[in-house]
Amino acid sequence: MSIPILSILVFLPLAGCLLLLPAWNCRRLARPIALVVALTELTLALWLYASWKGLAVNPFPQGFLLLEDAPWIPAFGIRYTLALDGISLLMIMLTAIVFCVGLAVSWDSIKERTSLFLSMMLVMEAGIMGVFLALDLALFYLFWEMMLIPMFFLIGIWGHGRRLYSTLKFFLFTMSGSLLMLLAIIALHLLYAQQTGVSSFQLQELLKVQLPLETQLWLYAAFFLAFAIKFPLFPLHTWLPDAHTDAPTAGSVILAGLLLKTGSYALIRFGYPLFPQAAQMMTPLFYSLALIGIFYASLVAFAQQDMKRLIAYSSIGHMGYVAIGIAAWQPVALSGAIIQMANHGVTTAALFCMVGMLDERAHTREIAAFGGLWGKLPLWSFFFLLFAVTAMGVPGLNNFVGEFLILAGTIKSSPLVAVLAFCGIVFPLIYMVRLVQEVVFQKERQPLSLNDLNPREIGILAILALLDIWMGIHPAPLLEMLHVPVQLLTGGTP
Amino acid sequence: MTAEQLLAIMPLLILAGGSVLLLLTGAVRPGGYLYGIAAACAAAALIWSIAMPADAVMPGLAITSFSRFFSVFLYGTGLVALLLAWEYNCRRGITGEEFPATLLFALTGMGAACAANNLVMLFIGLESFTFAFYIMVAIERRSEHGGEAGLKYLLNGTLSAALLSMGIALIYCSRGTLRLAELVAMQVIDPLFIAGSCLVLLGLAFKLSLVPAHLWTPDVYQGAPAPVTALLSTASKAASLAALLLFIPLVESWRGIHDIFWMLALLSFVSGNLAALLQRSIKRMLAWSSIAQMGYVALSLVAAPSGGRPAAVFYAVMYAAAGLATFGAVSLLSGDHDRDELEQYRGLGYRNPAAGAALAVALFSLAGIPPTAGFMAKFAIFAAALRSGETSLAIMAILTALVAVFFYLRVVVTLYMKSPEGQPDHAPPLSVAGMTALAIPTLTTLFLGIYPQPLLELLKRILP
Amino acid sequence: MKLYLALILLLPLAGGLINALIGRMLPRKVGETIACGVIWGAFSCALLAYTNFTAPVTAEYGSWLSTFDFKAPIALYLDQFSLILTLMITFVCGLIHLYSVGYMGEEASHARYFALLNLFVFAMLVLVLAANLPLLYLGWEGVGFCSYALIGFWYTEEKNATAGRKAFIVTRIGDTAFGIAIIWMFLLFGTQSIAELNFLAPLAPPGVITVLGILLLIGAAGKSAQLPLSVWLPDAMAGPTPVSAQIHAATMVTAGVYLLARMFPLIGSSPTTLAAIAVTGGATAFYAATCACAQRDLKRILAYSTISQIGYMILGVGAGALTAAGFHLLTHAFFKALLFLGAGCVITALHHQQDIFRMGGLRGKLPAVYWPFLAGVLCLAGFPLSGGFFSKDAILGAVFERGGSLYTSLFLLGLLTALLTAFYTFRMLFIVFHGEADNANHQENGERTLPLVMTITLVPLAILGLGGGVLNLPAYLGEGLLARFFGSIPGFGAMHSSHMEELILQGIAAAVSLLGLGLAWQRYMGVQRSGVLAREQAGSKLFIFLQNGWYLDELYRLLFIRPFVRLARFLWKGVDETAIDGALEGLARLMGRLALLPSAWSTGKVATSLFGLAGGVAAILAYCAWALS
Amino acid sequence: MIVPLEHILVLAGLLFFLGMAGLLTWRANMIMMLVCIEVMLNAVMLVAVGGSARWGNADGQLFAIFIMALTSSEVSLALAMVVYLHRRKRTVDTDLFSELKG
Repeated sequence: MSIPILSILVFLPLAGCLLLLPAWNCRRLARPIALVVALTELTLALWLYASWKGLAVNPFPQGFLLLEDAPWIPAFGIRYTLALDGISLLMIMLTAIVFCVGLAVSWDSIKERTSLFLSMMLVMEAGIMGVFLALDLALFYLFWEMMLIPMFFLIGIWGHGRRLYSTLKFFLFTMSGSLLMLLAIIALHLLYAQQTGVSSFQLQELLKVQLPLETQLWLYAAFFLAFAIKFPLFPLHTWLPDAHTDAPTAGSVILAGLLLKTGSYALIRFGYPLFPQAAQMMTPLFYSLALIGIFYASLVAFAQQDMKRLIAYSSIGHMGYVAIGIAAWQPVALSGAIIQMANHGVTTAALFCMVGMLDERAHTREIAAFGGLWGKLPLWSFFFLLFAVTAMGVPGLNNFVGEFLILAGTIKSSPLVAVLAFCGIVFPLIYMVRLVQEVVFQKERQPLSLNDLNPREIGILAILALLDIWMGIHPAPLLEMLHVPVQLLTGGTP
Repeated sequence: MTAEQLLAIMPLLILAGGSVLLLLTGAVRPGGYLYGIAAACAAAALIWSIAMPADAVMPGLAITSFSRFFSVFLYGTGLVALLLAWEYNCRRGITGEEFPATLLFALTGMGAACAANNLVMLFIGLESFTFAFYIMVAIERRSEHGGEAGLKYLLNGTLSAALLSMGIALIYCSRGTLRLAELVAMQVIDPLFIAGSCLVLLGLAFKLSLVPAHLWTPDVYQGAPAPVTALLSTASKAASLAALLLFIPLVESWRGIHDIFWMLALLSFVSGNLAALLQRSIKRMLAWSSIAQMGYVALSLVAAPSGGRPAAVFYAVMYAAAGLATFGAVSLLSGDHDRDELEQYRGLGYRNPAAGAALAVALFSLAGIPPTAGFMAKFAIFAAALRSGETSLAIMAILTALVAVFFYLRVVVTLYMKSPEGQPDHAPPLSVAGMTALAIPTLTTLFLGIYPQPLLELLKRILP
Repeated sequence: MKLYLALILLLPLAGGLINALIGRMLPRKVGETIACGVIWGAFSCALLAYTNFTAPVTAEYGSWLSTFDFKAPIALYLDQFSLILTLMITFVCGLIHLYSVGYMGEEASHARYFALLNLFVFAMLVLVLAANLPLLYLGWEGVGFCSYALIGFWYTEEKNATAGRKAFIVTRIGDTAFGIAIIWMFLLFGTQSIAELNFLAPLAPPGVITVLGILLLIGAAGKSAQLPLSVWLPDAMAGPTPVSAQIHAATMVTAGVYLLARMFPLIGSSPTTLAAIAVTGGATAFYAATCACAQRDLKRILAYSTISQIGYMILGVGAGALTAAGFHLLTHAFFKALLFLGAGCVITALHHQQDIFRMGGLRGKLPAVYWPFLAGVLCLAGFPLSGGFFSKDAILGAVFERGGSLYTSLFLLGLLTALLTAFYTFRMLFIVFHGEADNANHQENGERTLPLVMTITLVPLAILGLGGGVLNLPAYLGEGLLARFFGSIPGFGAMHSSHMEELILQGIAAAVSLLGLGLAWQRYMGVQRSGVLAREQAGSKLFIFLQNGWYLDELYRLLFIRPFVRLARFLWKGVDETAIDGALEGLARLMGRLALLPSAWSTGKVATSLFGLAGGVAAILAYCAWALS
Repeated sequence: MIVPLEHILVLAGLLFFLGMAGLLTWRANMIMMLVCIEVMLNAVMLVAVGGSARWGNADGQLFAIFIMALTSSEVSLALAMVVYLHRRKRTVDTDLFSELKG
């Protein structure tokens, strides 16, 4: 294909930022521009989805559907390599959708410095797209760090509560992991250069490097730390509740929907393939952290008073299942983990949207302030119940698909973990049911005069709800899309 | 002197001549236009250096691609500093001819230092621009702290000059020559030579403000006028780095040099980053951070044998761009008094978007976050450090870099995330000169962050 | 057949979706018509399926979860057992839907109500018809959700919402065990299809089968409210009465029995599992019967009786008498739905009064309710020749047949339970319908007239309940229809016992039932009636103990809920905020302290910096001396 | 060569460190500090001239002359600074100029 569609995906949002400049002080013009850019991205992503089977006929090496490669900084051996396979395609679609949702949900709520906000969103979209597409480790790292800056501003400028504390905490946490990863990336590059005399950061090249186990362990530890913080795994998770709680709605949506996924994605794409033995050795640690996370986060979520915080903690628990699915490194579990990344992205994004909408109306997120919303906000409550039920993992909705596949796969490599993790499935139900009961049901606790959802909000939620249901009932096309990459990753032939 | 030699040293002549010319015209008719002349001189020297790539060797000076690169770099820095100072000084009534003349003189010294081919010329070049800085630091007579800063810089500077000259004298005693080329050829280790070299290194460490010769830095940076600080923290350091790069080959075969740089680097980035953590004065914070940044430069010099030199210079270029932008923003945002307290920057990113953005980009660059030059520079030095097996030093460097992220971001937080309540707004609007002076380093920072390849290639070519 | 099966499922689903999405905008009548119509449509399809039924069929409609070796398509499996259950579910639910039109006549959120009711039927049918376990699990969880939402239908009362929550959570605990069993079976057999699993079962080691069986039992216990997960069902009565009838009596709560029966070829090979199942069933039957004797809330009596009757069914499964269990499941569905609907009539008539001590003497006032209710009571009490009599007796007979000390004692326990059942059933009947009316209550409000649709639905149920026995008459009266029909399903083999033995057993059962009737008559119809009632209202210790369900709730609150809440709080405040964040803050403070070290050197005096340089000279020269020596 | 190089070096070293010691201790008077620096630079010149004598070339002497030039200019500047500082604080005690710290 002659059109560099992957580069367009990455750079279109940046171009969108430039488009915003003329309309910088005109909010009415800036918002549609940004939305159009995001929608174009979505169209591109959907177009890729529609045509992936055609592309799969003549795949690039390693089963990639598309590959764009050009020298970038030969002095360092860094190339500009973007590639697309089923996994990244799923993530790209998720990114495009979540950004559209993020822009739409903050359509009215961001009243100050709108253009700055929009440009930050677009820059972040570019960064996240880049993370999901980059195949050169240095390029990947560049995008990995680049997406932090807009999020930093997003929380810091448009956040609530202790936003400065939260945004700094978020930034420092993620930086601390990724800086060590940078060293590990460079070290890997140098080892490869030593062995082959060629200087490269490309994944396909680096995969050929022969590493002694001890080196592998050290390097993998550095990668793992970076990804574990993003995941986030217990006990590296404390940035997340703060960041989520204090971020603006769009920030939380993107944080939960996408940023957490970059960690798991990178672990699948880079961590495990690069350091297979080390990853194997660290699996018990990974399992135990994930399991602790599941139980711990669910318990803590139960104790929360703030709706957003509750959902934030629930994210940690749900991501624990993704972690288990990756740790199992088994085709079914891995497919489940990947699909669960998308599922969780959609569901949690929806929940954060909903809390944001409520917050805009009531100016509080305290659970204790609400009650009996079913009577006052029937539509809101309907959607909230739907998404809550999804988060509980009720079959027929998407979270179940991911979690069930993860557990069904995991039991093949580690029955005990699978059984324990399955026990953890009770907990999301407990805290979600509590949340739903105290907010949606019961009697009104404070007299609040609230308006129900407007058409824009209904549209957002309806799309997310349809996605939830579609991915819950008919995940087969997505699973089919993941089949080849997962098989390649887990050591099979396509 | 042949025509070619004349062509080669023309930039130096332009600068020196410009300096004299300014002194003369200034005596007749002082005024802001003098800055224009100075800027024109600097620009002429800069353009000449780029456009007339003539190599020449003459007694004391050797114009090579190395020196031309540094000249371009230093003159560019000087030009930006002049543009910054233009507005700043005029606002404060420093309209005399002495400032632009001294600045041009300093540039002459720097140009000489990086083109030196013997130690005397190196010494003269270094001392002449340091001398110029003694004047510029204390040039604002109304300033509260200018005098104190001048005093500190002067005393430390003369002591370091004494150390440097003693070192050179000892080397001479031991080798019998001051020509760099001859010295490089003689790789015999004897105590006198080593002692001399160490003193030279320490003298240069003062100029680069590496620990333990760093304690003047925060005081002088804080007390000096912001544009002077901008130049002092960038050009002065870059020229000293050039001198260091010229000097290092002399002692490279001695293993001890590695250990010395190792210690200098470690102490510098640890203490610099830690001390910057709690500073309330932005200039002071930047001063401590510059100590740390120079520590990173030293880190890449530790790895000099395995390709650390290009990394060091790249880092210096990045730091120069960032330093010019940060101190430049500080000077442009300062009214009658220097805007020095961090709290005075609350919400300034919105009231003065250009300066705020420049400051933020520069801070991100200093923190090493992509897509800025700082990231590429860190990438380069860590790659160099790991290649030469300095893993533990690299890990410590990266951990302190994490600490640094905090205090750089604190400024960004103040700029964009705190409301400017109760802050009287004295932020002056930016002039064209100011805008240009901010735009050049900022664009450089971004360009080098996205496409550093040309510069890296150039550096690989000119540095052995 | 494929079409019928699809329609059976799709009709209720469509009805539910229509009511959920646009129900608010539709006129009430339309919504009600759609809701009832789809269920009766499903029933018609089920009838068509029945008439066309020749042999078990599997119908696959598409892929659901399938990746690599994990395959769980959207596939339905229809055999005799699921066919009969489908018929029963669509029929009973159809009646209850009709009844609801009357019962919920004044309810504003009718759309939500009917949507959930329809969705429930859909989920229940998925559960029954699923060809593989994940799909079954979908139905399983789906009914759980609908039950949750319907129990808390009147959500403004905290009590109702809490009851729904409790039901959801407790059943989810059981579901988890079921889920673990599912993935474990995937590990063992590599398939999810129920038929294949049952076929492959002999390949697995017996120990594993036992564990799988126990896991399935826990799952079943959760859904079917067996000990120790029985606590949710009495509270579930907070929902509207038709909901109680449909979900918490006739259909959903029997899902556990269905599951165990379905998987019987797999689990039946382990005697330990069977014993565990039987003990659970027997113990629950007895436990719930004792509790039912002391309840004063009409619906709670029925709830405990449901638990108890399902205990019988589970006991039957444990005894290997699947046909008997299925038979009891059917008759129970009819007469328990009947009882609940009758109770609903009473409650409606008395303006949502549920306390039986505030009732009395309703026989004259509500004759249209009394007679069907009486039919239900006879069935529940196992009155000779009623449907309940035959089905319950089939189970007890099977248990007796098994022999051995365990099963014999379970048989005796079952008889004792039967006695209690008869007693509390007639106690309920006598207190509610006989005796004197509670004048204060009645005069205040007067009775509401009942819509015809409510009372009319009782009639078919009463007929089916009373005559249910003919579905599977004991062998001495001819071969049972069900036994013949189910005969070919694996695991449903007929029990063989001599006619004489069977007759004796039925005689004993009849006697027990009559004895219970007598006791109740003596206590509540005789002269002591008013005294007994007063004493019961005051409540003795034993009475209170039984009334509170042996304080099982309190026990769980003490053992699980309170530690859970405390632990959650501790983990949040103690670990998350204090330990982890505290450690980080400590690190930050440490950094702050360390930051003072280098800046302490910057004293402001120029001499210090000169000292620094001089110190540097000393150090570097010392190093040189050391390095060169 | 009449005097051995070692002797010159020892003398110069003594002078140098004396100067440095004086610089560090005499901080109450800035003028004396400047004098001490002069002493140090004189030691440097001594070494340079000594080296010149050892190797028989003029480079060292040239260097010494440059240092002289540098010294004189530095002293002139320093004295101007002394005057300026004295005018501000009426003292030449360097320890009193310690407002910038931390």
